[in-house]
Amino acid sequence: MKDIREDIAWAQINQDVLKSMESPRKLYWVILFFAFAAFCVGVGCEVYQYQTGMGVANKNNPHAWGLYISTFIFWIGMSHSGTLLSAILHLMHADWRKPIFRFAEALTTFSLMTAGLFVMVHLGRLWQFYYSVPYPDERGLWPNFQSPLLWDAMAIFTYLSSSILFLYIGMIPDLAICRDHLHEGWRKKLYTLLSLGWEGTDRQWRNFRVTYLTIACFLIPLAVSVHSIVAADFAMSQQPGWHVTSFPAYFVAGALYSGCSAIITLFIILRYVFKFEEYMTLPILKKTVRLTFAIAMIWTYLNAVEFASVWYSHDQASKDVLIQKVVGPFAPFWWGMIFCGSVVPLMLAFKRFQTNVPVLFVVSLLLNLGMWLERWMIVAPTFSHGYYPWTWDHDQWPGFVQWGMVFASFGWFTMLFMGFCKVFPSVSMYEVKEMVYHRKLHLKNSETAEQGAH
Amino acid sequence: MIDSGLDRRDFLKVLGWGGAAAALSGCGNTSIEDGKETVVSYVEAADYAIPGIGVYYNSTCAQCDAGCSINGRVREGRVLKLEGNPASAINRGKTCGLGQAGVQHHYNPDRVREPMLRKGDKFETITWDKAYALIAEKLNGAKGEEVAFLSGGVSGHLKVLLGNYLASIGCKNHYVYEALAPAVARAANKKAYGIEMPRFNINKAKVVLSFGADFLGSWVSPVHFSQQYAQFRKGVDGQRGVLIQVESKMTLTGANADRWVPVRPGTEGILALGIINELGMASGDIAAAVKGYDRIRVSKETGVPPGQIDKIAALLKLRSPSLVLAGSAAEGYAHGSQNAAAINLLNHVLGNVGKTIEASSSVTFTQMAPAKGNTAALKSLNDGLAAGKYKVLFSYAANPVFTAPGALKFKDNLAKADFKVSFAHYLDETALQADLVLPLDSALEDWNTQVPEYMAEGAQINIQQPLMEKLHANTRGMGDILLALVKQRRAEEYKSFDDYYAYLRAAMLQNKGALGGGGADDDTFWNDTLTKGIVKLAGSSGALSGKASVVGLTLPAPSAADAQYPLHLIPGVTASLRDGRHANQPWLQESPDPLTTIVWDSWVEIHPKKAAELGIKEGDILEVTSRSGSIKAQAYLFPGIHPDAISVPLGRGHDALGRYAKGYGANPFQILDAVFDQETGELAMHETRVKVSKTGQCVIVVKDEGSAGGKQMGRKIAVSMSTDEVDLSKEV
Amino acid sequence: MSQRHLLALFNNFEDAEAAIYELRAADIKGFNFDDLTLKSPIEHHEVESVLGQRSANVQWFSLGGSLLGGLLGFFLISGSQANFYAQMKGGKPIVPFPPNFVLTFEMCVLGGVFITILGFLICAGLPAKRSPLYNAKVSEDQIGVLVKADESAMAKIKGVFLNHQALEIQEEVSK
Amino acid sequence: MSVNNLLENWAQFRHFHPVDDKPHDPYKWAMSIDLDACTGCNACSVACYAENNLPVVGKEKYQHGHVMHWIRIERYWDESLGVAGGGDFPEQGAQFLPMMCQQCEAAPCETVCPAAATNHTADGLNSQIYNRCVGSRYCSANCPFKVRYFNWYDYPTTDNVWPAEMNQQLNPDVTVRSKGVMEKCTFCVQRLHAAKGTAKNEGRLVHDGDVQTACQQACPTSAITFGNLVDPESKVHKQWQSQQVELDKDAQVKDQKEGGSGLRGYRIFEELRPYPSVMYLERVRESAV
Repeated sequence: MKDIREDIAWAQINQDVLKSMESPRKLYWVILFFAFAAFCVGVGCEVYQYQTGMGVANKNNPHAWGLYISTFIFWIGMSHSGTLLSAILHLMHADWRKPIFRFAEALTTFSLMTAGLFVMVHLGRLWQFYYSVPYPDERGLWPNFQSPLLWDAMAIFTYLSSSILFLYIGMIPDLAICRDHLHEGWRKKLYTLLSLGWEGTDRQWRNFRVTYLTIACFLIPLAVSVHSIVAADFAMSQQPGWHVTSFPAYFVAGALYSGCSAIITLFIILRYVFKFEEYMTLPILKKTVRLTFAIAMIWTYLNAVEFASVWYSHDQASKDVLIQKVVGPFAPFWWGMIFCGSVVPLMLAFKRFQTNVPVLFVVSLLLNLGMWLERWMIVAPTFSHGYYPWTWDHDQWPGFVQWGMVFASFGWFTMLFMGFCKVFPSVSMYEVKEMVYHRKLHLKNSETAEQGAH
Repeated sequence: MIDSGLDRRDFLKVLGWGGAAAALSGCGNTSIEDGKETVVSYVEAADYAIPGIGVYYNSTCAQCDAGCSINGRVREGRVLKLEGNPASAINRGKTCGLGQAGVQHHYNPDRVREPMLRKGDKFETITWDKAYALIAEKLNGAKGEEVAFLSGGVSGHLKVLLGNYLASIGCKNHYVYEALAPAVARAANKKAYGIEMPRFNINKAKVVLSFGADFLGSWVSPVHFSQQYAQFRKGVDGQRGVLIQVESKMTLTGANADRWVPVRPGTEGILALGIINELGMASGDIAAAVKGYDRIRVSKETGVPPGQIDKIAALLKLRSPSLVLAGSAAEGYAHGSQNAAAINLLNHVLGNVGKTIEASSSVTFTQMAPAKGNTAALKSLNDGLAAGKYKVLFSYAANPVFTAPGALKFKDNLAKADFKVSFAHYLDETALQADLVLPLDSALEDWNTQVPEYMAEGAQINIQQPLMEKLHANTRGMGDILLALVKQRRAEEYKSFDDYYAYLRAAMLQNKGALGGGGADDDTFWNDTLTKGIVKLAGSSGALSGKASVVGLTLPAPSAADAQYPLHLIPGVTASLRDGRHANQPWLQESPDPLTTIVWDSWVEIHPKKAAELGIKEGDILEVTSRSGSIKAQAYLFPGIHPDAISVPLGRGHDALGRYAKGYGANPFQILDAVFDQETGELAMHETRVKVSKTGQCVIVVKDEGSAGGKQMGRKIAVSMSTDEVDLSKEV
Repeated sequence: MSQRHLLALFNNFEDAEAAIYELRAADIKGFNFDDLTLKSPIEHHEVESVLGQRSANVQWFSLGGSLLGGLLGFFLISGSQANFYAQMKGGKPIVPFPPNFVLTFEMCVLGGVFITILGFLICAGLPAKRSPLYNAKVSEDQIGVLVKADESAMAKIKGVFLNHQALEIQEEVSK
Repeated sequence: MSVNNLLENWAQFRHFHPVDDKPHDPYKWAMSIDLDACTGCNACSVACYAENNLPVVGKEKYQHGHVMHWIRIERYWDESLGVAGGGDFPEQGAQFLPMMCQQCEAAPCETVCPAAATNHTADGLNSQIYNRCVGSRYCSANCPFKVRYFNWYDYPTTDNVWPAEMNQQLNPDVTVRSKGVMEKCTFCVQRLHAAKGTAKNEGRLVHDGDVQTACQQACPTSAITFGNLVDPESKVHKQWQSQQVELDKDAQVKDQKEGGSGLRGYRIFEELRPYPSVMYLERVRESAV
């Protein structure tokens, strides 16, 4: 099977994609509605928490962070998919990424926005969040640049703004298509504005290519640094179970992993909702699945490395935390993480599952669950079982406000993401055209070569 | 400022007049925000009230009877914090947690604020004049012997005035009741040493062998003993003092012992005699009396291994002087006095009397000497009430409805008195049963003198003075009330005293020569006395007169197992809650019990082995049933308790008192059997037998201890070394 | 002499390429080859072989931007650390290197990306006014060749386009 | 200006503390706690509530771990108790440990605060600036002793925390903290300020004994000693010196001695290099019984 049909007409591509922006299946609205409802739950929780205090989330001393930070890492991790597909695979000339990188980039942008929300939700004094923004206040105070949280803020700001720019720049030719082919109305005005007068001239294309490549080059180390810094939030601290050298690599692998599985999930949803069967083809899904499988195995390996290095370290406190994860009150979740993260992906190794959409949908959801559990299992056990035995606390579990907020974050993300897919082309038209064009050229060349051989 | 033409004086005036204008336009007090705050003009503030600067006043802590002197920090007319007064020989500038919480007694939101008269099931507010008239009326209708006055321990001029008042109404029934007083010890000490409360020099002892005396927690004068204990640990001649604690339930003192010896409940006396026998230092009839107590028998009866008895005896022999203390845990039995006698005998045998046990000074004015509370008084009162002897009952500083053993049915008997007057800080369980409730000033706004029962060095009279203005307009000092009442009968004698302050001042000045103010003029002496907060007296030092004697010393065999109620109930006395009168002070509720770290609730201490046997785990709600009733509380697995015993702390389980006390925990007083010490008639608090059963409910125990329990997981947090590894002489 | 625009649309890139080759070879008077612009729905970098190396200078912006960002980052952070109360934290130096390097790196990337985008806009001449001749087909599936030439050359150029199966030729209305 | 400042004072900005830095001068507040004297009576903790306006959170919030005791008394049993081969009874009693902020010289909490709300002061305290705190709780997460307490609720407005009258007891020298900020033991910094002010007015330094922390003042056994570690006349200095515990070491020389040094002084988690300012003196138990 082919990634994409070479004989697909370019006008057809325009038409199909533009149609997605106007008339998706009904399911789209159902999803949007439920996403909004979930988001409202979170707004309610936040209002309650903001008014009453963080205590309502059932956090305490020592459980100072809980699900907010776990879910924050989860969303940050998910954002790495976009960079992987658009930047890394772009540099590697893997052209099968072309129909799916746009939504992957959107995934990056919106999951970062969701993650950013958790930073805010987490703050005890949200109304003073600007104290950690780097500007000198009226007394000449700056934030503390030594804090990994500040690096986080800086890295996420850089990553978010770069991702948005990357997404936008990559979309300009498509915006021009929208401008040219959509009916009059506010959207046309919007696209006219956003497409910056793009006409596809050779000069524009030439600079576009260089720019796109350069930003891709910036984005790759940036993405790695972002999740390394999130890992540094933990690794730079002194706590048992966190102070682990392999954390940055482990986090980055986990990030790519969760990003890939999220792509599979969204791939399947978008394919159905926007009728993209022609572009988001099963062979592309298969490639994504194989990539996911490979990353899952890397993650499993790094997980094992982390456990082994703790186990052989003579650091009794860290060992205790590990034992606590395996057999303590967190054991069901920890084993759930191992099952979802390391066992379930083994299914992806079987060819017959690699293109089985229902199975993949379920598997990708399980992988995501596993990755969420992974983040929780990084954060919570160290709090419950830290250096100081007197303050060990195995009885404190996240309250409904925390769960509500986690639930709502999925709603918020889905809302933004689905909104984006309706307003902007979620399949890159010009890149699909390029793909089709190059495939055709390639086909022609090989046919010529074959004839020559005869 | 200058531009606007407003100078500083005008500015202050504006502030002052602002308040005044509001007062003129409104009515009564100057108030803003619907009376939430009062504008006080500092322009006319008293000299000492400098905004931002704290002033300190000496007074006396009234949270327990130990008589610690305190030093209150007052700022802007509000008392903020209590510290110890360094000049006092009793506490030398130190305080306990209970004492610290004194301010919460004063500022307590649940204090009674108005005199209240019962109308059916409810109280209604009346005026003081009406209240006094009502008392006079009721007393006119009753003969002297039909009136009873129940009080806690009182001393000083309040006691004098109370005595005079009772005499004026012909009442001879003054019951001085303290639920947790060392009354058996007093009697036993009197017999053994000739003095009820001799001076115990813990700091001079090289070994302290304590039979259930929680002198660091709640026994007699804990702050004083704690300081002695610190010196004792530093050691005499560089030799660190050794503390051995024998008891069935670990107390705070037991937790600090070098060796904590769990003993079968009630066999403390047997162990004491066994040690005397093992020492082999006694002669004559003592030797003969203890002869039968060989180590094997004693070990069998007490459950203490023979080797342990050997070691204790050897140590006592080796290191002298030592000090043996008999505490309430050893005395709370029907044979409590016998136990105490056996234990005190040990001091004689070891030759400690006169060295670590010395005669104490006492105040020569016997009229002011403390009226010592006990539980025998409760029994007499209860009997009288049951017989319907009393028409009028006054109660002050005692809450017998809460603290009387359930078996006495005190609440029912109380109802037989026609007219009950309660002088109360809170609407406690007893006040709720009263017909007339009269609100008292807190100890931080009242005048008094206090004579401590346990004199640390020389004799002293403590001065209690107001640290700030009254918080509530309609509360009265107990002295003022008594003065008003006594004036009803003897107006002529007391007419020159407008209030209790005047009475007190006159009384002190009258005798200033004896109080060390010989040469000074009245005002100087008075101000000096108030400044110091303590009057140190020459006092009289009685001689120790008791002799070692075994006459009448017979110890019963250890009690047989009770099939129906197999466990001993040990009512736990905690340092902060004691008999529960201060349970409405939130700091005390939230201050973890030192041993279990539990807060805000009661618990049942049970040994882990026993718990395993009964299938009990931490947090199970247990029903503890005695012959007299049952209570429910959460289980806490506690290694520091004899497996044959359980312990439930006293002080919680109020169904009145206030928002911080009501509904928290269970009250073990309710299930105590009415068993009394055969000699003194004191309530034998440890004689109650119980059984426990699981109710099936389970809760998370609210405590400070984390999920690791009391384990350090080898992390070297609280480190310990033994005496042979340490060289204390190098220390500063 | 007045110049006019002319836009030819081709069905595929080969036709357009051939037309451009011919235009270059023809050396028509009044037509400068540099005034020829190719408009396409996708990028055809093969076009460079016809149009010649036209410069793309965005990467220099990237270099400058990241250097600027990095330097700004380091000195902003170190300077603020030194000027702010100078209270120690955690026993680490007032100006600690590891955190500052991390932030310098982030600033370096931030500066790089932002200035690259700026460079792109400058180099690509965006945002641009719409050129006088444009056809929506160019963003769909056809290749457009836009030339600017003297009126005199128009006919010749048109001829070349028509030779190469131009689907449509639009001419600027004369002024 | 800032680059100039940076370059001119470069060496000063690159000092590590306390290992290659000069000690605090003229003040370095430190403590020593004698665990052999501590009886676990909790007076210090209640005194701290009284002095520092600590809220009483009530039973329900206590259960959820929201208690605010800046100084807590921990009660440990012997490790052998109740395990196979160990005894059934705590024959050596319990072991009590008062734990409060250790005012680390190289505090792990300080580096991680994003808002710079916690800093090392010139007199050697680990300060917490309530109104700068944004409530990220990273400091608490990174504290090995877990002695930082977060305001999970707005206690001043919570029912029955400081009801009418009770609020009159609040110490005006100490801020009442609102929800969302971190707090912890300050070594009674308000008392230190007052003492320093008085001393300055009199043109001298604070003498030993001029100032006591609330816990120290209450402690019935005087187990807590507090003072200026760089003042050779202070008791705390003498104690640290006689115990051979050095502030800037992560392992004490005396502990390398074979057979033990016979000294009791130690600091908790010294090996994590926070350089705590609180020295504990080991509990002693008699070997003869």
